[in-house]
Amino acid sequence: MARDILSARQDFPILDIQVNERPLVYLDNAATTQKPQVVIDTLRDYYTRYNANIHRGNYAIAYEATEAYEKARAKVASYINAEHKHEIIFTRGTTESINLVAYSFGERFVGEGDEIIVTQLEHHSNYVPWKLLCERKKAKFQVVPFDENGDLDLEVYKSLLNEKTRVVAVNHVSNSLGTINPVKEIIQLAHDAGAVVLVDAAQAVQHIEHDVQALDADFYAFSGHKMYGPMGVGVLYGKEKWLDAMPPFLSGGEMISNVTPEKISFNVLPYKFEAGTPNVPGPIGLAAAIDYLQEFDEQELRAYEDTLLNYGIGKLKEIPGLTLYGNPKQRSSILPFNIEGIQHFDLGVLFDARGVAVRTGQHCTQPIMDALKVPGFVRASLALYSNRDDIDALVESIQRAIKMLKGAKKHG
Amino acid sequence: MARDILSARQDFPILDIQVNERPLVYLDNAATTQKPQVVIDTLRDYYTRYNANIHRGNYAIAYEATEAYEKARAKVASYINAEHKHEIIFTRGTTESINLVAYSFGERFVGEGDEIIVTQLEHHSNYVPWKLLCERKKAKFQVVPFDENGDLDLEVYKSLLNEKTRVVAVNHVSNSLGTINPVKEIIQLAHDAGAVVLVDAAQAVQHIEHDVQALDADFYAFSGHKMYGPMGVGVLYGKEKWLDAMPPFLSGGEMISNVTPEKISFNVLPYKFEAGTPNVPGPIGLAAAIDYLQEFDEQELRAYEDTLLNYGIGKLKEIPGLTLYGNPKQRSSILPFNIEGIQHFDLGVLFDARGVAVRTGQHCTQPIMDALKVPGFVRASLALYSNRDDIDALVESIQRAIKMLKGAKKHG
Amino acid sequence: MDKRRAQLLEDFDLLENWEEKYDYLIELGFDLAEMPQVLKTEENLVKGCQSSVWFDIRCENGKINFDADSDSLIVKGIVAIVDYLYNGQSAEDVLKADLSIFEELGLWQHLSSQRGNGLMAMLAHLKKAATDCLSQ
Amino acid sequence: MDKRRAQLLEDFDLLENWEEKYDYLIELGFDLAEMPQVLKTEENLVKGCQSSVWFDIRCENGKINFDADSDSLIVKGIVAIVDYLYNGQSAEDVLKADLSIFEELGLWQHLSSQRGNGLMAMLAHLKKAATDCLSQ
Ligand SMILES: Cc1ncc(COP(=O)(O)O)c(C=O)c1O
Ligand SMILES: Cc1ncc(COP(=O)(O)O)c(C=O)c1O
Repeated sequence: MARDILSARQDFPILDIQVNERPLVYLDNAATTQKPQVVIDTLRDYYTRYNANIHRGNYAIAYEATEAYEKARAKVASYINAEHKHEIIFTRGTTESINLVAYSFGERFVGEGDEIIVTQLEHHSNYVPWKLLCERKKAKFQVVPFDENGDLDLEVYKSLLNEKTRVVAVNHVSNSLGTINPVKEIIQLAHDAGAVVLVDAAQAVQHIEHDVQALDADFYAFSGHKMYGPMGVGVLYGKEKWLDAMPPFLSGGEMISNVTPEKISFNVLPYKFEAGTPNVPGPIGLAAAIDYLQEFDEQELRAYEDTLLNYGIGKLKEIPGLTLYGNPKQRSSILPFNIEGIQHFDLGVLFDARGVAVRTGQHCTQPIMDALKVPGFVRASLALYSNRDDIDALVESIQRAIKMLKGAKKHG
Repeated sequence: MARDILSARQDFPILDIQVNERPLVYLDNAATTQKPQVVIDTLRDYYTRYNANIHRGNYAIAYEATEAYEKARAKVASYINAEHKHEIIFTRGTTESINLVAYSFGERFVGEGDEIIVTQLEHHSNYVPWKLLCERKKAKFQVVPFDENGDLDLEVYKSLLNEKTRVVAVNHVSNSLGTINPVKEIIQLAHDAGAVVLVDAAQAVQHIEHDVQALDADFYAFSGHKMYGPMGVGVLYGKEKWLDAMPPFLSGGEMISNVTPEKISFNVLPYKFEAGTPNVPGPIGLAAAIDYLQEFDEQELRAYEDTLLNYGIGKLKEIPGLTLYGNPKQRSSILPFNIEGIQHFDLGVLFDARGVAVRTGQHCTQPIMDALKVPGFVRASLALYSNRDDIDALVESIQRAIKMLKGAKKHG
Repeated sequence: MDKRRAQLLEDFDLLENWEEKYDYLIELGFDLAEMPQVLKTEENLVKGCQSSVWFDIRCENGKINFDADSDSLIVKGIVAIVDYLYNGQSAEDVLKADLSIFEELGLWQHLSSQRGNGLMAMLAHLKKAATDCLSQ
Repeated sequence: MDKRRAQLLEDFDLLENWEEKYDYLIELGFDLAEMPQVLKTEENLVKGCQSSVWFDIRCENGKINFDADSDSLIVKGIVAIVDYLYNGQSAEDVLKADLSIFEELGLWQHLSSQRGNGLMAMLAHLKKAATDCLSQ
C-alpha cells in the first residue's frame, strides 16, 4: 500500500529546525531538495560499514560497495525506464552531464556550419555549454523564444529545424517559470529532421513523467540533489548507439582498458565515461531516495503537488500588486512572482526573518529575465513534503513585507 | 597538545567491523582511506541542519552552507599554503582536477609541435589526459622512465626538457611503488625551461610535505577521499596567473556573470571553474578531515608512518619467495610485492578470507607493470590508523596463502 | 567614528529579532540623504548580483564625501551605515575602514554569502578614492 | 546437470568459512583435466582484468566439449565448476546455462564486482559456440 503523502514531512529531519526563532518553511526546492532520514542513514551506513574504492578490489567491503553502486545504476535505469543499465552514466550533476554531451558528442558529431537549437527557457547549464560548443566548432546557435504565457513558440522551433540541425537541447520543466514543455513532440520533430535531443530533466524527473523510452530522448540529464538524493551525484542517460559512438570525455583511472605510450584503448560502457574514483555513496544514496519516492503512489503524488501548486497560485493572485509570471498550458511546482514597487532581494531577506526560504534573483536564467524585462523575481518552489501551511506562511510573509517596505516608504 | 597517534584507530568506526568472522585489516589506503567519526558526523549535521544550495540563497541555511563551504576553501588553501583562497578549485577528485588542466590550459597554451612530459611512474589519471591532449593538439608526448630502484631517471628528464616543453606532469608519490619523487627539483628544472608543472599529490598530501609555494608548483591536484575526507570531492590548486589566463572548462550555472545569445562572460576565480551545483558537503567534510589530521603533530605522524613502513618492509623481506618491488631513495606508505609462483589475484582473494584487504592488479599504472614486466602485483598501503598488528596480520595471511596454494599444487 | 560604531551596536542590540533589525535598517535607509538623480550614472553603478548600488565619491580637502543609493531598501540601509561611519571622514580614516562592524552587527553572514552583493566592492571603491585623495 | 548442481551446493555447504571454500575451489581446479599447452593460444585467451583464462571450445555431435585453464588457481576452480556442469553437455543445455549457481554458492558478489573477471565472457563464449553448433 502506498503511503499517505501528508506523512512524508516527518521523514525529513531538517524540517524540524528553527530559523530565526520560527520553524523553517523551505520553499527553495528547485534549488535543492531536503533529504529524508533514510538517505542520510544510507550515507552513514556506507561510511561506517563498507566504504571502499570500487570495481577493482577483491575483498569483502569492496564487493559490497561495488554491488551497491551497480545496483544503484540498475535502479536508476529502471526508474527512468532505460533499455540498458549501461546507458546510465553517473556524474556530479545535471551540469556535468550536459557538458559531457556537449564536449564528447560535440567533438564527434558537430562541425562548422552545423546548427544547435536551445530555448529561451533554458537554465544556463543547458545554454552556455551549447553556446560555447558553437563557438569552438563555428556552428550556428539558435534560440527558440517563449510567448507571453511562458510557452515555447513551436512554430519558430519548426522553422529553425533543418537538415543541418545536429542537437536540440530543451528542459522538460523550466526552473524559472515551471512551464512543462512538450518534449515528446519536440523530440519527434527533431528526429524527423535528423537531430538528436538532450532533455534537461533537472526539474522534471522528481515531479512528472520520467520515461526516456516513451519520450524517445537521446540524452536525459538530471541531478540527485534535486530529487531527495545526496549532493554530488547526477545522471546522464544516453542511448547506447550514441554513447558507443562518442569519444570519452574525462580520462584516467577506471575508463581505460589498455595504456601504452603509443596507444590508449578505452573500457566498455558505462565505464568509458566514468573516469577516476566516483562519488561511491552518491549513487547509493540516490538509489535510497528513489526507493523512498516509490513508497508513494506516483499518480497520487503528482495530483497532490498539482493541487498544492494551484492552491498557491490562487493565494498569490489574491495579493494586490503581485505579478505571477507565466501562465503556461501546463506548470509544475514553481511559483515565480514580484510585488510592485518592491525589490525581489528585499522580499527574500524579509521572508527569511520569518523562517521562509525562497530564492530571489535570476535563477540562472538570464535569457528569461531579459525576455520578461525584469531584473529578477522571487521563486517559491514545492516538493513532496510541501503543504498548505508552507504556502500560508509565504503569503503571510509577503503581506508583512509589503507592510514593512511600503510603510517605511510613507514614513521615510 | 598533539594527540597520540596510536589513539587514532578508535576514531574510525569501520575498523571495528568483522569480515568473514575476523576483524577487518584494512590495507588498501592508497585506493581510499576510511573516515573518522567526525567526518561522518559533519556530513550528517549538514544534511539534518543546513542543507542548501549555496552562493545565491538569501536565507539562513543558505548563509550557513555558503559560509561553511567557503571556510572549507580557506582551510584547504591554508593546509597546502596557497597564496590565495581563490586559487583553490573544488572538483570531484584528482582525475577531474587533472582533466580540467589538460582541457583548459591545454586549449589555451598547447599547440602543434609543443611537447608534454609525463613519467613512467604516473597513475593513468596523470598520463591518459596528457596523451589525449597531445593527440588532439598534435603535440609530442614524452615519458621519463624510472630505473631499477623505482626512481625517475632525471638525466633523461633533463634531456627531454626544451623550449618546446609546455607541461610537465608528475606525481609526488607513486601509488604503485611508493617512490617519493624529487618534485621540487623537477619543478625548478621545468621552470628554467619555461614549462609549467602539474603535481599529482593524490598519494602525497596526506603523508608528506604539502606546501605548494615551497614546491613552487603551478598546479597541484588531490582527492579528499584519500585523505580521510568524503568521497566525491577533490582539489585543484592553480597559480592565480594561470587560472586567470585559462578558459573555463565546464560551463553552466555558478560560473557565469552575463549571458546573452551573442555573448557569455564568466565569473571571477574560483567560481569560473566551478560550474553547476557543487557537492556542498564534500568540501565541508574535507575541512573536517583536515581539522582531524591536524589534531596530530605532523612531524610525529610522518615519523610514525615511516617507521611502520620500514617495519613492513623488514617483515616482508623475511618471507621466502617474496619480491618487494622498487627500492627508491625515499618511499612513502606503499608495499608492493609478489610471491613466486602465485598469481597476485589469488593472494588478494585468500587474504580477504582472513579479513585482510589489499589491492591486487595493475593499480591503474600499466606503464609501470610493462616496465617491470609483471602482469600485476599485490599492494598493501598504510594510513595513520595502520599499526603493527595490521602488518602482522598481512604477513600471517601471506604465509597461510603460500601454504594453501603451494600445498594444493603438490597435492594436485 | 568609534562612538558612532558603539551607537549602532547599542541600537541593534535593543532589537528583538531579525524582522525588527531589518525594519531598523530600512529606516536608516530612508534617513539617508537623497542621491541626486543625475549622479546615478552607469559609471557610478556598483552592480551586485541581485541589487544595484550607486556611489558618487569625491575627495574634498583631504576628506571623502559621497552620495549613494540602492534599488534595494535593505542594501540602502547598509549603505546608510557606511555613510554614517565614513562619509565626511578623512581619507586616512577611510583607508583604515573594514567590514568588522557588519560582522558585529550579525549582518556579515548574510552579506558575505551573497556573492557580489556589492559591499566588498563598495569598500574597495571607497579605499581607492581615499588612496587617490591622499596622493593628490 | 541438476544433480551435479545439488552436489556442489551440498559440498559447499559443509565448508565452514571462506578459507575452506577457497581451498575446495583450488582443489577442484587441480582436478581439472590439464589443458594441452598447444591450445593456449592468443585466440583462446579470455583476458580478464587480473587473471587470464584459456578456453578451447569444440562442437562434437551436437555436444559442447572444451578444455580450459587459468593462471589463477581460484579462477581455475571456477572454470572447473563450469567444466563439471557443462562440459560434454548438449548444445541445447549449454544454451540454457546461467550463472545462478555462482550466486547460490555465494561466489557471485566476488565475481560480479571484479569487472572483467572473465566469467561472463566465458559464458558468452560457451553460448556462442552452442548457437554455432546448433546451426551447423
Ligand atoms: C597517484 C594518483 N593519481 C591519481 C589518482 C586518481 O584519483 P581519483 O581516482 O580520486 O580521481 C590516484 C588514485 O587512484 C592516484 O593514486
Ligand atoms: C532546469 C535546470 N537545469 C540544470 C540545472 C543544473 O543542475 P546542477 O546545478 O545540479 O548541475 C538546474 C538546477 O540548478 C535546473 O533547474
